[in-house]
This record gives sequence, structure tokens and C-alpha cells, in this order.
Amino acid sequence: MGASTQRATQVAPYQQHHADWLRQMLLIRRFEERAGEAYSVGQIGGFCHLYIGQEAVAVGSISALRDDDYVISAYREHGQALARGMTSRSIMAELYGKATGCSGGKGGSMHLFDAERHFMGGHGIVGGQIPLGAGFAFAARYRGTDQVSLCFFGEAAANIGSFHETLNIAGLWKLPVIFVIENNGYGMGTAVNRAAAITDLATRAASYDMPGLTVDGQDVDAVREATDEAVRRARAGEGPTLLDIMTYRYVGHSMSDAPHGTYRTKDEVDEHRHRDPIEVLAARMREAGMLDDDRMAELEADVAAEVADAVQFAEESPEPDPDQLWTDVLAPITGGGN
Amino acid sequence: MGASTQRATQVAPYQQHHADWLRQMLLIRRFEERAGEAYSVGQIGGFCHLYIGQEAVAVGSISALRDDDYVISAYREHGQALARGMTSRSIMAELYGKATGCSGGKGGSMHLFDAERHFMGGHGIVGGQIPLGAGFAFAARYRGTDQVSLCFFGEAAANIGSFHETLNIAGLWKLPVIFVIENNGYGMGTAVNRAAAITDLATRAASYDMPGLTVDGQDVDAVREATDEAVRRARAGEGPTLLDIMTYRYVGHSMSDAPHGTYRTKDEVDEHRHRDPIEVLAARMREAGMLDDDRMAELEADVAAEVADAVQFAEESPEPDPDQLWTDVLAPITGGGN
Amino acid sequence: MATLTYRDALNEALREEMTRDGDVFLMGEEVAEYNGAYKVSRGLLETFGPMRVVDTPIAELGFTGIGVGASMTGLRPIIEMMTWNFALLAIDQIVNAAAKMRYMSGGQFSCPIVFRGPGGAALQLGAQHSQAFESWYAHIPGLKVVMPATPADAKGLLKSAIRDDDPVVFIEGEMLYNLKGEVPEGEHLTPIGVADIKRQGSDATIVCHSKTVAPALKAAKALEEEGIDCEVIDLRTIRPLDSATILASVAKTNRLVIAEEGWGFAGVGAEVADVVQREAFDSLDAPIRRVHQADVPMPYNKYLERLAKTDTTKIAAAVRAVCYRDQD
Amino acid sequence: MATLTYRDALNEALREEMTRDGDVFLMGEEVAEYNGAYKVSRGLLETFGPMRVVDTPIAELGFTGIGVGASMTGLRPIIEMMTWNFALLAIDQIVNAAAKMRYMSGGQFSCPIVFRGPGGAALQLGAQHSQAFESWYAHIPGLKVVMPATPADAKGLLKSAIRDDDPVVFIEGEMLYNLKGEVPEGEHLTPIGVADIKRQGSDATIVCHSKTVAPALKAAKALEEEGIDCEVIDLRTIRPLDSATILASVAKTNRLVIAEEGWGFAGVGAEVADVVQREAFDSLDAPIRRVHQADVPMPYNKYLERLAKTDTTKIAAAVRAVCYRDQD
Ligand SMILES: Cc1ncc(C[n+]2csc(CCOP(=O)(O)OP(=O)(O)O)c2C)c(N)n1
Ligand SMILES: Cc1ncc(C[n+]2csc(CCOP(=O)(O)OP(=O)(O)O)c2C)c(N)n1
Ligand SMILES: [Mg+2]
Ligand SMILES: [Mg+2]
Repeated sequence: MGASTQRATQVAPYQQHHADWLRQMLLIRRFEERAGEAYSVGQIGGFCHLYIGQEAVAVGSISALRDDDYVISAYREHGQALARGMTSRSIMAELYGKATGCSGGKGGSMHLFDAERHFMGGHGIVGGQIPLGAGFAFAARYRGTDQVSLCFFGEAAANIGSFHETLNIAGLWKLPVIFVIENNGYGMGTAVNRAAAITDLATRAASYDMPGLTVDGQDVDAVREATDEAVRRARAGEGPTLLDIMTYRYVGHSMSDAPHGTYRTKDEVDEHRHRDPIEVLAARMREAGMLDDDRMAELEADVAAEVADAVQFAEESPEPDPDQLWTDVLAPITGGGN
Repeated sequence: MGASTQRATQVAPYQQHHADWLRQMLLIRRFEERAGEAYSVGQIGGFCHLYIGQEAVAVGSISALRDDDYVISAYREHGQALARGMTSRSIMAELYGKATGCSGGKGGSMHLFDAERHFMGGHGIVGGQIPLGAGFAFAARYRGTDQVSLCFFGEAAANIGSFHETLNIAGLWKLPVIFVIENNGYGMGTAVNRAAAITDLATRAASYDMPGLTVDGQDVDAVREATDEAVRRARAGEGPTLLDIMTYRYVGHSMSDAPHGTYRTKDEVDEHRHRDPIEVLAARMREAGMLDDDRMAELEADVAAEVADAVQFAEESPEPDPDQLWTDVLAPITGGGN
Repeated sequence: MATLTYRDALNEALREEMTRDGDVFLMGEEVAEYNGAYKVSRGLLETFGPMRVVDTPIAELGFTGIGVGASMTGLRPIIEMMTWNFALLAIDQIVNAAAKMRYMSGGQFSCPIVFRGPGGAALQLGAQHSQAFESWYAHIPGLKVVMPATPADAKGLLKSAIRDDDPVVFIEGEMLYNLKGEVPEGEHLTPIGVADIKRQGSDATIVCHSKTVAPALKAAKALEEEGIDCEVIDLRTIRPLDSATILASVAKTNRLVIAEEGWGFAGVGAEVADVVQREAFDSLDAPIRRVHQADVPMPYNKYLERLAKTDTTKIAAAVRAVCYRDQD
Repeated sequence: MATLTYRDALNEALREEMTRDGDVFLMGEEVAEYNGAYKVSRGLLETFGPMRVVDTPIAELGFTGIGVGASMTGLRPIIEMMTWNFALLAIDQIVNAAAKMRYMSGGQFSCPIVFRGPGGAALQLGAQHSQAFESWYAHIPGLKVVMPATPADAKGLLKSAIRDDDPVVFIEGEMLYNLKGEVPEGEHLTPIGVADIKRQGSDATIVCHSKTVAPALKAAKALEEEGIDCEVIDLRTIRPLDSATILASVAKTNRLVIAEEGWGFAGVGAEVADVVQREAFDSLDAPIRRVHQADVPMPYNKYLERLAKTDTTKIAAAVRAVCYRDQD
């Protein structure tokens, strides 16, 4: 706690956001817990990758963006979608595969999209979203706007070719993109030190002429602070930044993977749970007199209600019409040829 | 010249090789010049990438190997094939597409192979040979031998995904492989600083937990010295090394590209020609009293004769039998299933 | 004969071949400590150790190329693709390196390597995780493409693939891993390039492979009650294609339906249809019909996904059509 | 009408579309300062500047994905593949990203992007540089596949592809770049999905595309003297396939030969053969014949390469066969 107490003083600038961030993080936590339950009883199918434990990464970084900036992620993206302001209803309905889902029930857990909020998906091929994220930054540069692109991927994705090709191009062209390694220590069952020749991934930024920072991902203020500077650089035309944000996933890789046992011990998981991102922020707010048990209870109730509403909405929503099988493959004929 | 004079003293250890290396470098130079002529009159077809100006890289590095080590390269590999001891006849005949060529006339300039000498090709997809080269090192480790693998590629290939994926794995597993960037400053018409976010490519080694060295590629002794240490590390199980060997190609990217005009000036090319790798070694030998004009003339005559013989052999060799179209697609039935 | 799952049959093949030949090793993501994403390699790390059962970073292009390189030196790598969808990132090494090495080198180098893992769709995995690429690999000379449908063939074909001196694309199925069946113990080798007549019949031939074999047999059973006697041929190997077995059957039934899991355009069924119309033109009493995935990316929603997939009903309907029974 | 080379027709299309629409840009290796490896983009850097004519590092996966991302925001990138052989390294972005984005997102995002460059073989480029992959891309729903055979179509189809709201795989040919022909000036749009009857005929139909159109027309001319009157159909678009035009022709000629440059197994010709045997079964008087590359990696030697390739002689022989004239 000591560490975070010290941080609290220097991050006073973010205090006005704390209440909002606490709610967002709590919402993600409860949403994911509920999604996990729905999956266990078969209401959600396919692969489902939960974000529990990593909440501060999405909330802290995305809060640094403007509405017209771009966000893209991998398949573990429920938290980022919520942090970007997509409704619990549209996301839960998508997990249920319903017509009211953000992707019309065609995408599923791994493919959440929201064009209006510039939430560019939800991608299932490891590393596939990295060049796409740089592409949004290229487009901003092309159009002469000062939009930036926030591109999330896991630490295991830092060993795949698209990471190298994209970071080199982004560094060469000074594209306004922020590459966020969500470093939860594992790629499925493989610990970072069994997958990467060097475990301090921020140092890889040196190969691409961009700054690389290691960030405490369980401290939302630290995440926001690092992202603010990266966004400033990007908007100012100073180029991309690589953020290696250290976090931890409490749950299994996906719903079909046990939280512990094969590749990590229960003790390891418990130890990380002791520095929970939600509790770190809550403690900081209590110290600042911004939070007490009553307020926390209200918040829990409020969030519980939103999640319950989302579930009810998802359950009551219709399945996509069978004709939907054939739509969205190509542009409607009217759309073609301009 | 001053620089190389100084080098001469400290590289006395290699003096006994100088006569041999000078002949090899001269042979490569004259072989390539002759191949260029044959191409111009249509005796050689397809793509043909000459090695003129880069001779010291192949000769210095390959001379550090044992016969049972492995060598692999890209499509600009005539020089490496000769340095590995493949005959001028078998290579020239392959360029002519003849049945007597090292690949039976089926491979061509970009696909020279010699199983006996562990010359593993000749590959046309940029970066494609990088994981293959690491694969030979993996095999050596698997079999418990102390063989090493020498893997050549151009500086432009250091920006492609296979470079990153392979160097990370090689560093992680400490494979006995030496990655040689033949840094001739250009990938086709693109100068290194227009393709790589950082131009000091040796620093990329830090991302993969391996040493990275910048080496003077026009000084065969310097190339050999750097390779000796890399080979020592690899044999000792200390892992891979990345060598960024600075050189220059006097000619165009391929026979269809002008030596200068579009992306570099004649002055730039001339300037580099003034520090010619063959002359650097010749001068060093003259200073050491190992070479005089008569000896040089003999050497030229000797090499000219070998090249002339190779051309005659290629010209007189038969075309592959038409049935050869259908062979070597799959193992002969007898070979199948063990 | 023991009753094993398809998964355990593959595991037995790996175990037997790695025991028999020290040059055989397994490499891929999560194959060792995690026992395989789908547990096909369960226990192999324990038995054979980390040098022969190798976990890799997520770097399909890199570790596939390392495998191809190792195979050029005479080792016999088995490269596991966690799923074939991800192999698109490694396809350059499979197609431009492994498939061409023997030819480019004038016969000096061979690549005795197996690329294996689950292909096609499972349940609700969405557009990027549900693709069947067998027709792509079968398009490429220098490759063999093998797709077992039963536990016995899973074992017998994997053992043959490992012993084969050419690169073999070995496509399994997540939906097949739990399938149970009798599997001969020990030395059981199923030849590559030989189809299997799963059911004898005289009225119509159904050509299928991998996941479409079960629905084809179900359809055949249902059609029996309608008086249509189907012959069901499991290709087992896509390339080289066992045309002889298909043609002999069509010569007998004069009617053909081809069922596959993947998309139709230039799919495996298109090739089979072309071979049959050319070689058995006069014996065909009806146009050849095909059943394949709806020509769309796979949707996540479970009902839409069912509509998209090849199933018993669609196969049966196609058979009725080639028998001109769809009117009644 | 001006007489232009195929290369200059493409250049004109790029120039006109980039002038018309500021959202159109060209990106790839050597496209700007070098004017393109095959000079298709000559002069564009000068006219449109480095933001719209962009040289990239050798990183096919990276710059292709950057293009796909840019297209998701509404820009209209044209990604040049120096050759389609190298696109194997980028195929994940084409197939798993571009082709599926609209579907996965429930119609929210489209990818109005063109992937273009030369495909197939040139002269003696060897096994890794001589491959025709059109059947692979045509297998994938969500993509369109366009292959012009003439300068006029090169211009008209590229302009249509650039204006298309879906990802278009646009395959040119190194051996076509110097081909001369009449090209309408200015606004000339060739519709995607419509084949072109290059020659009317009544005895047999030859379906071809890209580099096989010229040899098909030569064969037709030669066969005329033998009294065989061929209809020659240039597909122009592989996906979506213009089945109607093919079927109408076969209904008239009752005989079909399909010629393509690439390999046979599950090639474009297999799909065409399947469509025709199914839809025009009763009008076929002979089995459909196909002409395609020998089923081997491309050899370097020039005589072996000639033997491997589709040519006029092989096409003419196939036509004689479907006309049962091969005996005389
Ligand atoms: C190219 C590719 N290879 C393999 C997979 C299977 N896979 C899905 S997630 C994953 C682990 C990724 O780990 P990381 O990047 O650290 O992200 P995290 O899951 O920890 O958030 C793997 C191997 C895939 N989806 N794509
Ligand atoms: C993947 C791929 N992309 C593009 C090409 C076309 N190409 C052939 S050589 C070359 C330049 C390579 O430059 P470098 O790696 O520096 O080697 P150098 O030619 O200078 O020896 C390019 C772009 C290719 N062969 N493979
Ligand atoms: Mg991770
Ligand atoms: Mg170079």
C-alpha cells in the first residue's frame, strides 16, 4: 500500500476521475464474472477470454483518449469495449450471439466492434491487430488530423512477426500510435520467460526508434500517466510509444483453462490478487476521503443492476434472422462502385 | 589504406590464409563479371543478382567454418557458393540451366544447392532462409554435435517478421547460429535509412539476448575475426550472434537494375570502389611481402582460366532430359515410408 | 483392438513413432508443459523430454521454418499448428520452402516433415477460427494432404505421415478428438493415397472426408429407408487423390454427391467433380452435386453457424437430387 | 482511343482515380522513388507526393495490415505486391482481416482496398517466383478476384476495383505489362463480375483468363483452319464468377475447354467444370477438358519451363479432344 500512497500524492491531478474509474473497473469486474457464469451454463459459446485482474490497464489508458481516437485489441477485449463506452447491453448481447449485439451476433466474444465509438475490434489472430492499429494512425496522418491510435496486445504477441514489422514502420514513419503490451505474464500456459529471449520487453522499443516504458498496470493512475505522455507525443507528431504495462490475469486463459494448477500455482495467483487494481484505487480514494463503505456499497449495487439489466436484455433479445447468414459478406449492391 | 595498414599488424594470425582468400575473392569477382556478360547475351535467364563488391563477406566468414557446418543464403549467393568450395563448373552450369548444374538446372541462379558441402541454398523469398538457418542449428543441438549454422541475409531483410521471430527463438534457446547481415546499404532501390527505423542494426541484437557487432565488410580479416568469435560462442553453447557486416554492391540489384542513376549516384559508387575488398587485402599482402605484380598477374590468369573452363563446361553441358520436369517433386516411391 | 478416442489414437501414433525413431520430434505452441492446447500430446514431455517435445513462442513462421530447416538435415519434425487458421502466418514456409525444396535442389534435399493440427470449424469460434484450408494445400505440388476421419485412421495415417519422406499436411478436427473407435494396437500403418469405402452401396456414391464422413454415413442410413442404397467413400488422403476408388464406385452407382466442410469455390469437391465428369462422363446418370459450407465467413451465432455447416440433411437432400427423388 | 501498353493502362487508371478521389493512395515496395519494380507506378510520386505514393520496408504482413486498417477508416488504399508470391507472407491480413471485417463486425466496417501486383510465371524465375494463386483467393468469401487480360480491361477493371467497397485481389502479369492495345480515354469502367466473349464461335467454348487468353485466341485461329469454330470467353473476374455467360456459351457449343496458367488440383478450372457439369449437364456432348500448369514446381531451365506451361498447342489439342477430332 505504501507504494500507492506515495503515488497518490503525485497523481492528484487524476483525482477528479477516480470515482468514474472505480465504477468502470468495478463494472468490468462484475460484467466479466457474470459472463463467466453465463458461459458455464452454456448461454455463451465459443472461446471466451475474461479480463479479470487487468481492469486498470483498459480504464487508465483509454481514459486518456478523445472520442475521435481509435482503439483496437485482441480477443480479450470486453474490458476495453466497456472502457470505451460501449454499453453492457450491446456487449452482453453479442456474447449471447443475439441480433442486438454490437456485432449483430455474428462476431462473438472475440469480435466486438463499434464503429461509432471507433472501437475497431476484437481480433482473434495473435498480432493481427497490430498493423491494423498502425493503419488507423496512418489514416490520421494522411488526413492531417491529430487523432491517435491505441493498440492493445498481449506480451506473447511481442514475439510474432507483425509486432516487428509494424513497430519498425511506425517508428520509421513516426506514426501517431501507442502500442500497449498488456503484460499479464502468460501467453496461454507459457510464461513470458519461456517465450521471449529478454523479459524486459520495453527495451525492444530501442530497435524501432521509439521510447519504451515499463508501467505498473495495477495502478490506474500510473497507466493513465504513461498513456498521457504517449498520447501527447503522438498528437505532437513525435511518433509512437511502446508501453509494457505489467498486469495479471486472475482467471484462466479462456473459460476452458483452469485458473491455476498446470502452469502456475494457486499461491502465485493469490499473491497477485493481494494487489488488486480495484482495491489499489479504492484505498487511494478512501485515504483522500473520496470513498467510504456506504459509497462502495452503492457502487456495487449500481454496477450489479447494470450487469443484471445487460443479462436480461441479452436473454430477451431475438436471435438474428436466418437471412443474416447471407448479409455483410460484401457491400450491398447499391454500395458497390462508389 | 591507413586503416587497413594498422589492421594488418593485429591480424597477422590470418596471414597464412591471405593467398587463398585473395584467390577466392578474385575468382568470385571474375566469375560474377563473366556471369553478367553471359546474362547480357541471353545465355543465363531469370533473375541474376551479382555479388561484386561484397566478396570479403563470404570469403572471410565462410573460411571460419568446418566442412560439417551449415551455410544458407538468399538469392545473391554465387559468392558464398564459391567460397564454400562448390566448383565454378557446377555453379556456372546451373546459371545456364544445364543438367550438370549443382541443382540439375532446375534451381537457377537463386537456388544453388550442394548437399555434400552443406550448402543449403539459395532462397528467393526475403527472410525465408532465416528460420531455415536456425533449423540447422536446432538439428545440431538435437544431435548433440558442435556444428554451427551460418545464415546470410541482406540488411533489408532485418525488417521482416521472420528475422524477429527467428532471432527471438534462437536467443531464447541459445542455438548455435550466426546471423550475418550483409549490409550493402540498399534493398533494391531503398536505402537502409528509408527502410529501418534505426540504421545501426547491430543494436537489434539486444532485443534477443545476443551480442551484436558492426563489422567492416571490405576487410576480409575483420570479417574473419568477428566470425571466429561468433563461431567459438556457438560451438561452446553460448548461443547466437548477430553480425552487421558493412559492405557495398558495385552493380545493380539484379541484371535488370542499373548500377546507379535512380537511387544512388555514380560518385557514391565510385567512392566505395576506392576501398575495394580485393585491393584492401592485396595491399596488405604486398606490404607483408606476400604479393607482387607477377604473382598478381599469375593469379589473374589462373582465375581467368578457371572461369573460362566453367563457361565452356556450361556451354557444352546437355540440357536436362525432358523427363526431368516430372522428377524431384516427391520422393521416389522406393524412398517413401522409410 | 483397443477402443480409443481420436485424440488418444494420435497420441499413440506420436508415442510409437518417437519411440521407434529418435529423429522424430514434436514442436509447437503449448505442446510440452501444457500437454497440447487440445491435449493430443499429453504425457509426451514426460516420456521424451524437452529436446524432443518443444514448446515454442507464438511465432508460426519462425518455428515452422526451423522445423523445415531441421528436416533438411534428415530429422523428422512434427510441427503442431494449434489450429490451421494460424498456419496462414507460416504458409510461406510450407509452400515456398518445404514443398519446393526437393525440386529446387534437383533432388538433393527432402523435407520429411509433418505439419499437423485441427482444421475447420468447431462450435461458435467465429470467422477467424473456423476455416478449412485443405483445398489450398492440395493445390500445391510437393505436398501431401491427409485428413483422417476415424481413430484408427488417425493413428495409421499419422504413423505413415511421420515415416513419409515428403512434407505432409495432416489436418485433424477439434470436433473429432473425442470420437471413439477401435484402433489396432502397435504397428498399424494406413497407406497415404488410398481412400476407404466406409459403406457399400449401389444407387449413389457419397464422397466425403474428415468431419463429413459421419453425417454422410447418417444420411446413407436415413436414405436406406427411402430405398436409396448409398456407397460412402472416405477420401482419407486429399492429395494424392485416390481417383481409382472414386471412379470404380461411380461406374457402379452412376450418381455422385461430394460433401466437404469447407467453402465450395475451387474446393476439394470441385476437383473430384472435374475428375469424375472427365473420366466417367458416360457413366453419370445425373449431374454431380456438392455439399459444402455456405459461401460466407463463419458466423458466431449458433443457429446461423448450423445453417452454414454441411450436415446430414443437406447431404441426404443432395443424394435425393442426384437420384431424381427430390420431387417425391 | 489511344494505344497503350497494359502497364501504362494500369498507370493511367491509378492516375485518374488518385486525381478523382483524394482518399486513394498507393503503398508498397519500390512504388515511389523507384517508380515500381515493374514501373507500373511511374511518375506517380512526382504527381501525388510521398504521402499518397508510399515506399515501404520489406514487410508484406505489416504494410498490408496497415493498408487494411486505413481502409477501415474509409480510405481507399492500393497495396502493391511486388509479386503475388510474396503475398503469402501477408495472406493472413488479406484472408483473416480484410475478407472477414464486414461480416465479423455485423456490417459496421468495410475494407475498400485493392491488393494488386503481377501473378503467375514470367521467364525462368524458378519455383518460388512463378506461382499463380487465383484459385486460393477465389476460395474465400469476402474477397473479389479480378484478372485483366488486355490493356483496356487493365484500366477499366482497376478503376472499378478502386471504387469497389470490398477488398479486391487484382492480379496482373509480368508477361502482360508490355502488351499493347486500344484503351478508351478517361472514364472507362469495366464492371467486375462480367466475363468477355473475345471470339464468337459455335463448335466449342474455351474459357480462359489473364495470360491464357492470348494462346486461347491463337488456338482458336489455328483450329479455324481445321474447321473447328471456337468461342473464347475471357473470365476477367474469377470471383464472383460469371456463370451465366459460360453456360450460355456451352448451351450453344456443347463442348468446353478451360485453360488456366496455374496448377490443376482445385484450380479455377475445377470450379468452372463443376458449375458447368451441374448446370449444363444435358447440353455437354463431351467431357470438359482442362489445360493448366504441369503439376510440378516451376523449373528454372527454359525448355523444362516451356513444357510446364499452358500454351497454344496444349489448348488446341484439348479442343480437338472435346470435338473428338484427336484421332484424325
Ligand atoms: C497466430 C496465432 N497463434 C496462436 C493462437 C492461439 N492463441 C490464442 S491466445 C494465445 C496466447 C496469447 O497470449 P498473449 O499475447 O500474452 O495475450 P493474453 O491471452 O495473455 O491476453 C494463443 C497462443 C492465435 N490465436 N493466433
Ligand atoms: C518477401 C519478399 N518481398 C519482396 C521480394 C522482392 N525482393 C527481392 S530482393 C529484394 C531486396 C532485398 O534487399 P536486401 O535484403 O538488403 O538484400 P540485397 O539484395 O541487398 O542483397 C526485394 C524487395 C522478395 N523476394 N521477397
Ligand atoms: Mg499474456
Ligand atoms: Mg541490401
